[in-house]
Amino acid sequence: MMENNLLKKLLSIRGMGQVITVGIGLIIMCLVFGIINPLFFSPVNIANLLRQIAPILLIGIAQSFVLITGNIDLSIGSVVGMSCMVSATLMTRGVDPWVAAGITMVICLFTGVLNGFLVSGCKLPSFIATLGTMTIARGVAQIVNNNYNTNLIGDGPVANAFRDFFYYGKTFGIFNGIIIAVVLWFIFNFLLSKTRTGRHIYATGSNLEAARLSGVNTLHTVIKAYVVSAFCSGIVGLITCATTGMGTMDAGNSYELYAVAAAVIGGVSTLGGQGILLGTVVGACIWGALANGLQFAGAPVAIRNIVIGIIVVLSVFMDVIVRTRRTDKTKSKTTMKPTMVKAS
Amino acid sequence: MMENNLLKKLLSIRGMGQVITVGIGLIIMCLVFGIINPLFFSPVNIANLLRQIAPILLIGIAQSFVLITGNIDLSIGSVVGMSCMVSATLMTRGVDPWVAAGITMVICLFTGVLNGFLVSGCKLPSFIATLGTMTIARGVAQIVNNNYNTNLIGDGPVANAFRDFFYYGKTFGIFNGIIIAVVLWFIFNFLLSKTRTGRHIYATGSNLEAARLSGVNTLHTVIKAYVVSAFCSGIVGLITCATTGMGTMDAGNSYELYAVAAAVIGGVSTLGGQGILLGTVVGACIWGALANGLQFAGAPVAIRNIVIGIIVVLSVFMDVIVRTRRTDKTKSKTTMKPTMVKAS
Amino acid sequence: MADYIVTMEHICKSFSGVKALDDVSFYLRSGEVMALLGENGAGKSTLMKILSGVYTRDSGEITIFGKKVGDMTPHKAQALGVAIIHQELNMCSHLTVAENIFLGREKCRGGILTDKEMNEEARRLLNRLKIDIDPQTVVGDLSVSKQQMVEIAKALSTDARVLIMDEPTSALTSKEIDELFAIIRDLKKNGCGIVYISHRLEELQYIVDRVTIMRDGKFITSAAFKEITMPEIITNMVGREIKEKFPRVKTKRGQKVFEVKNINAGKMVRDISFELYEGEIVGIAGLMGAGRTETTRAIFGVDPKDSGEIFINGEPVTINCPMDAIKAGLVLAPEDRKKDGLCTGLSIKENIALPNLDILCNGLGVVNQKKETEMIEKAVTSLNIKLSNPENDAASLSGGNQQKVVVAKWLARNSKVVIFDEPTRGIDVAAKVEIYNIMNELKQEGIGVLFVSSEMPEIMGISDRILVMCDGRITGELDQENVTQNAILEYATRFESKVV
Amino acid sequence: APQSFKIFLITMDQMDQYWAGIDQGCKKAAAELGNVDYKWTAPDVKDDAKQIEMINNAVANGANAILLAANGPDAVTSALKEAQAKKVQIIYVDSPAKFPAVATYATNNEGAGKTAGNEMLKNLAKAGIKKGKIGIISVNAATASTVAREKGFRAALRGKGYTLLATQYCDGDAAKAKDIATNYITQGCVGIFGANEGSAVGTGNAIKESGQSVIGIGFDSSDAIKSLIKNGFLKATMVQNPSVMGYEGLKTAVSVLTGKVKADGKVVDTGVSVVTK
Ligand SMILES: Nc1ncnc2c1ncn2[C@@H]1O[C@H](COP(=O)(O)OP(=O)(O)OP(=O)(O)O)[C@@H](O)[C@H]1O
Ligand SMILES: Nc1ncnc2c1ncn2[C@@H]1O[C@H](COP(=O)(O)OP(=O)(O)OP(=O)(O)O)[C@@H](O)[C@H]1O
Ligand SMILES: [Mg+2]
Ligand SMILES: [Mg+2]
Repeated sequence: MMENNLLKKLLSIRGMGQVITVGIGLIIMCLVFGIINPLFFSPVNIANLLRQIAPILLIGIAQSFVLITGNIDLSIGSVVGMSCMVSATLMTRGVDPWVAAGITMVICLFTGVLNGFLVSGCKLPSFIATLGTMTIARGVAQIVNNNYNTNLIGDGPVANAFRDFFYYGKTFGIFNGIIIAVVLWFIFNFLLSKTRTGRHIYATGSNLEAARLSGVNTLHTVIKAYVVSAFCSGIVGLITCATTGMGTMDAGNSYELYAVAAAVIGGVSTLGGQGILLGTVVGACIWGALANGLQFAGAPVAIRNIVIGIIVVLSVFMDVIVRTRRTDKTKSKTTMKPTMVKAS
Repeated sequence: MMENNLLKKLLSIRGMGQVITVGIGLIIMCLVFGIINPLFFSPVNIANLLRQIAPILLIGIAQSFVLITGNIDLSIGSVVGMSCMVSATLMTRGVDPWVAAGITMVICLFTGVLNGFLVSGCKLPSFIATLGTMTIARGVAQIVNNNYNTNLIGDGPVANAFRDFFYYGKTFGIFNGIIIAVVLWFIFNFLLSKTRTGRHIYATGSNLEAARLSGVNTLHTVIKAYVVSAFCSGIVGLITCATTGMGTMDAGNSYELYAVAAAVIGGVSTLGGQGILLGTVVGACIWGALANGLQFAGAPVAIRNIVIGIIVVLSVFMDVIVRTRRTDKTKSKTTMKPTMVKAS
Repeated sequence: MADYIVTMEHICKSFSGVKALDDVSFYLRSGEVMALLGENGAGKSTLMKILSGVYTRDSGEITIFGKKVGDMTPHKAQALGVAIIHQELNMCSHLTVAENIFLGREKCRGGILTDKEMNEEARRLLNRLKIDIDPQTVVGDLSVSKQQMVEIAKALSTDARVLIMDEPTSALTSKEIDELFAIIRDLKKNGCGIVYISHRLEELQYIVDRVTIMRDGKFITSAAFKEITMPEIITNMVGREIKEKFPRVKTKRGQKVFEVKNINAGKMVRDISFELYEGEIVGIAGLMGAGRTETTRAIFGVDPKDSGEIFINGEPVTINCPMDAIKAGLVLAPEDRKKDGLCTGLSIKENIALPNLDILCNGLGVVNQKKETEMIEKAVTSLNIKLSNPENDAASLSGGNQQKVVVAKWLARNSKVVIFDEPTRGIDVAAKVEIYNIMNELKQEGIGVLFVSSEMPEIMGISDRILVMCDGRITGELDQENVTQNAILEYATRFESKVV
Repeated sequence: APQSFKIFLITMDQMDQYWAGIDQGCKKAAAELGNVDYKWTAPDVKDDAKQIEMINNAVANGANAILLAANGPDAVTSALKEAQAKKVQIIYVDSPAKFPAVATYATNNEGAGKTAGNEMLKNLAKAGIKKGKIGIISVNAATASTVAREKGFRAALRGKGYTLLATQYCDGDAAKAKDIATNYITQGCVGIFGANEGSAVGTGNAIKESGQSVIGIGFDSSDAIKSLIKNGFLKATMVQNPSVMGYEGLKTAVSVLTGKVKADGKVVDTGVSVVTK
């Protein structure tokens, strides 16, 4: 009785349908990998797989926030790279890792504010604005240590504490990377689904003008979304730095596209206003499990690209079909020309 | 008198304003490079620079066609890579270069049709649909020669004829690569500005519904634009193959973004319906001259990224300002005249 | 029978299960103007969109010039000589006038567009129609009424023998309307059959030969215009009697709650000053384009103001964005619910809650779900919104109920002043009365109501006081007792200088 | 019955024929030994974080030993520490990391770079060129092996009267390398060093086309490079011995696993051979 109600309530959440469909796909996929190579389900690999999913989940969250406002963030990958390089450079120059991480995050957040301002304040198309910041942030990543990867960030206890905190350490037997991603997911899921800011993000993506007329400060809302995006990307940069123990200039390459894929597979619409972060979890899991599982299955890299491409197209295709069906019924989002005055 | 008229006529072409502004920027940039290193203006470098611009111009044309229909083509870079690998693989397996080129182009054109169909027929957002084909085409590029770059396409007269035709040869003292790009530019510029198809491409990007209701087959129009895009990308792939004399799997990496940049800098709007191919020429020249000129100036690569990012953002910013100003003007112009209030 | 150029028989059309057309038949002769009449949503546009190939019918038969046609497409319709002027503007705003006119049937020689020729032909066409527009202007730069004229010219350029006009005059000036009527008479003489859809019944007498009336997707009657009276037409259209079309309640006028002084914003809002008292409904009347919507937007802080002051309860307030206005107790239900009113894709609940999140959230910005549910339940019952589940997409509601949601958004909070901009646009008669009742309730609660409308009967029926606007200025004020249509019209046409 | 071992080869990516050479060596050894379950994997692009994932996955997949071509010497060390904790034997092939391993079979890249530099000097002297600009094309500044080659090359040419220009990066893209090399030639370079396969191909093609007597020195070998050497457009190329790395690496791994040999961390320079016409 109780469970039944809960189930009903779960199903009534919008976007849950796509999440469940894709979730079933994920389970089937994992089973297939498990059959091909039973080690796929070994505890070591599960822990490992989850740790590999963590950064994808984080950039997925980043992209989801921006996509829901009806925009896109192409700078995610470069911000990851910038965060990795800036923090590592500071550390190799003797700055305390925690201070370095703090400075790095401030720079990343600034990039987020800049993105939001260019898109919402200056009204640049988000694709172009963030294409610009993407190039610039990558440039910063390259120039900060004079166009070289950094040396090791150090082997001292503080550096090791930093590396353990973001990647190598465990808490309650779980890798810290996973814990960080899960905690941030809960925070941002709460922000998106339960708070005023979250509502504003959906409203802005659904109908910017209507949101504005309802008293929503759409400029601030879009900036907030980009700041969340930059925050998550910055954290992934720190995780990458902790993982490799150094700054690499091409860290995070193409992450913005993985992020779009994870979000979209999970049901976040690129047209704005739609999607839930639970979907992003499933999308990130599919992405991570594919990479890991195909390696376990011994498939060459090329096959992986083809499989991933097909999965992306198919999952959006499904989404569009579902949405079209609903749109027909409700006549929403038709591209009516505005306001011809009609006497009645 | 005559020239005055011509000038007036030129200025009256829509989009010419942005082209001229950016063109002046280009000239200034070149002058600066020339002052830093006079060799920049040496005849050898001019010829060379033009040849380096040729592929950028071609992918710029590719992206411009798609952008004008109001969509985007992220698969450009991967199609370049696929074209390069497929043609080279065929040649190393003994297929005549010209036949191989033909087969390759057919495959590329098919990708274009698929893109157009996914976007216009299945109504997938173009960003996602072409993100999918991008991944798939890269996968094909990798798998076609079993995940290896190919051997040399041969040293025989036929292979050399192929390489000369697309890159190394000269006609009337001009590199063939340049001639190919210029000829294709004239053809596609003609197609876009003087033919029915071109008109339909603008109309579809400007207002899809209005175009459809006027009897424009928007599905075919969008497919045609994507086919043009795939054609140009395919040719660039062949040029790359001719340049290196072999197939490299990561040929064309990130070209789709360079293409967006070239088109947008030249005034093509990412919102559709706007832009001329002359602008794309200027955009491609800026892009190419930057890469060449900064090497001559001895600047580090990282600076280039930052400079390019800023140029992209600035040029779109200018475009947006100009467009907003015109809208404002329009608004005040539409002082509506009175009508009878309906008194029923 | 034989001289019908169009016959449509037993046409049915559903949109996802909702029947928009139910066994409708329609006949058109050559050389006649057929008025197609009916309430909003009666199915007029849908029927004509089927004839012009925009929609495909579910069943039924279409015969054009004696030939049965199967599924129509816009292209096929054009080839058959059927042209349509759509109710909504449908122009490619980046293209020029001539390019738009010839869109879809460009003239080519050897595959090359003959732009010069097309420009010339467009110029000749526009001259013939006495439309003063350069064919090489970009359409996006034209005013709405000019765009509408271009649309008409476009339809005429096809040499159509069947011409469908779906509310062509709704955006035209009276001079342009006269020109249009002259054109229609001309076409009639040349044997063209014309379908004319309009809600301006007074226009019919100048051009119409026959009328066909529809209601709720069904064919009701068809008759020669001379043989049917206007009251008969209206009864057939509405199909029911509305007892009290404009319910009015009496309240005592209270304190001054709202005052606007010398507001200027752009060209359409010039030196606007007025005041509003508790428990009063003030109507704002005016011709289309008088600047009423712009005025409300400027007051509400949507568009920037150049100058002016606003007082609420005698206190000056600064309003630079809608949030300022909402905080000060001033709300606006905007004119265009699709564009400005609703977030489609979000639930009904979320739409209603959106402007009230400041009330519904705790200090940390977390939405109180319980309070939210209560608020929505209250709004739904008090406005009698018909819905199955407040979690459903707002777009799943019918137009009238969507409009109620737009209104409901603003009633959940204790505002002092409520502005309604064309709240009854596009909704049926019964729903209209419900909206009037809501306004009356607000009035009784002592809230100041500002009511913008283009419909004279309703503005005269509901308002206690009427302000009339012309050309961005307030040109007159009328009390409920001494208001007449002529008085309103007189003020509404007080232009400063003669507008060309 | 003899024990069976699971051994993985993890390279930087799967793009170059060079990696296939290592793979072939491994396969040969595996076939000779017969009790080895051998697999080759790699990230889709050169990326430290991704290579770390590959290592973790291989450990989870039950690896007894990993032959690793480290993308960066520092980045993977912690992952290797984790692997060692799970009793996985590490052997470096091609590029070592800064973590003690069973053995290293690699090219001394800095030394190879020096050899390349000396080849350059030799050829310049032969051509009677005493001064002038020399350009260097490399993959990117992030790949340790090519950075080391560059370092060695520069060391060899230091103080010899030539001007070394700023290194340009082509991301391994032979077409981009061709553009860069052409620009160098226009600037009047007398010699160009292409520090990997793609760079070398681009350099050779540019020289071939220019028709000038620019000295081109390459690194690695492929079909295209062989042809360029044969026709004199590249004077020399440094050829590594990937197959030896793979063969010796895998054999050592099995010897250590079976306890026949003790891990001593020996570093074997598999050497480069200078290939000329
Ligand atoms: N594309 C569509 N999808 C779903 N329903 C539609 C669509 N177009 C029209 N309808 C529905 O069909 C019915 C008839 O609409 P139609 O536009 O034909 O009315 P109309 O008589 O032209 O009204 P108006 O006077 O307001 O123009 C309405 O209930 C409308 O909601
Ligand atoms: N369909 C439309 N598309 C674009 N702009 C429009 C449209 N309708 C009106 N406008 C703009 O609105 C301006 C004035 O109209 P406004 O809506 O303020 O007048 P109004 O008095 O409120 O009349 P109504 O509300 O009846 O249209 C016009 O100058 C015009 O620019
Ligand atoms: Mg209608
Ligand atoms: Mg209005």
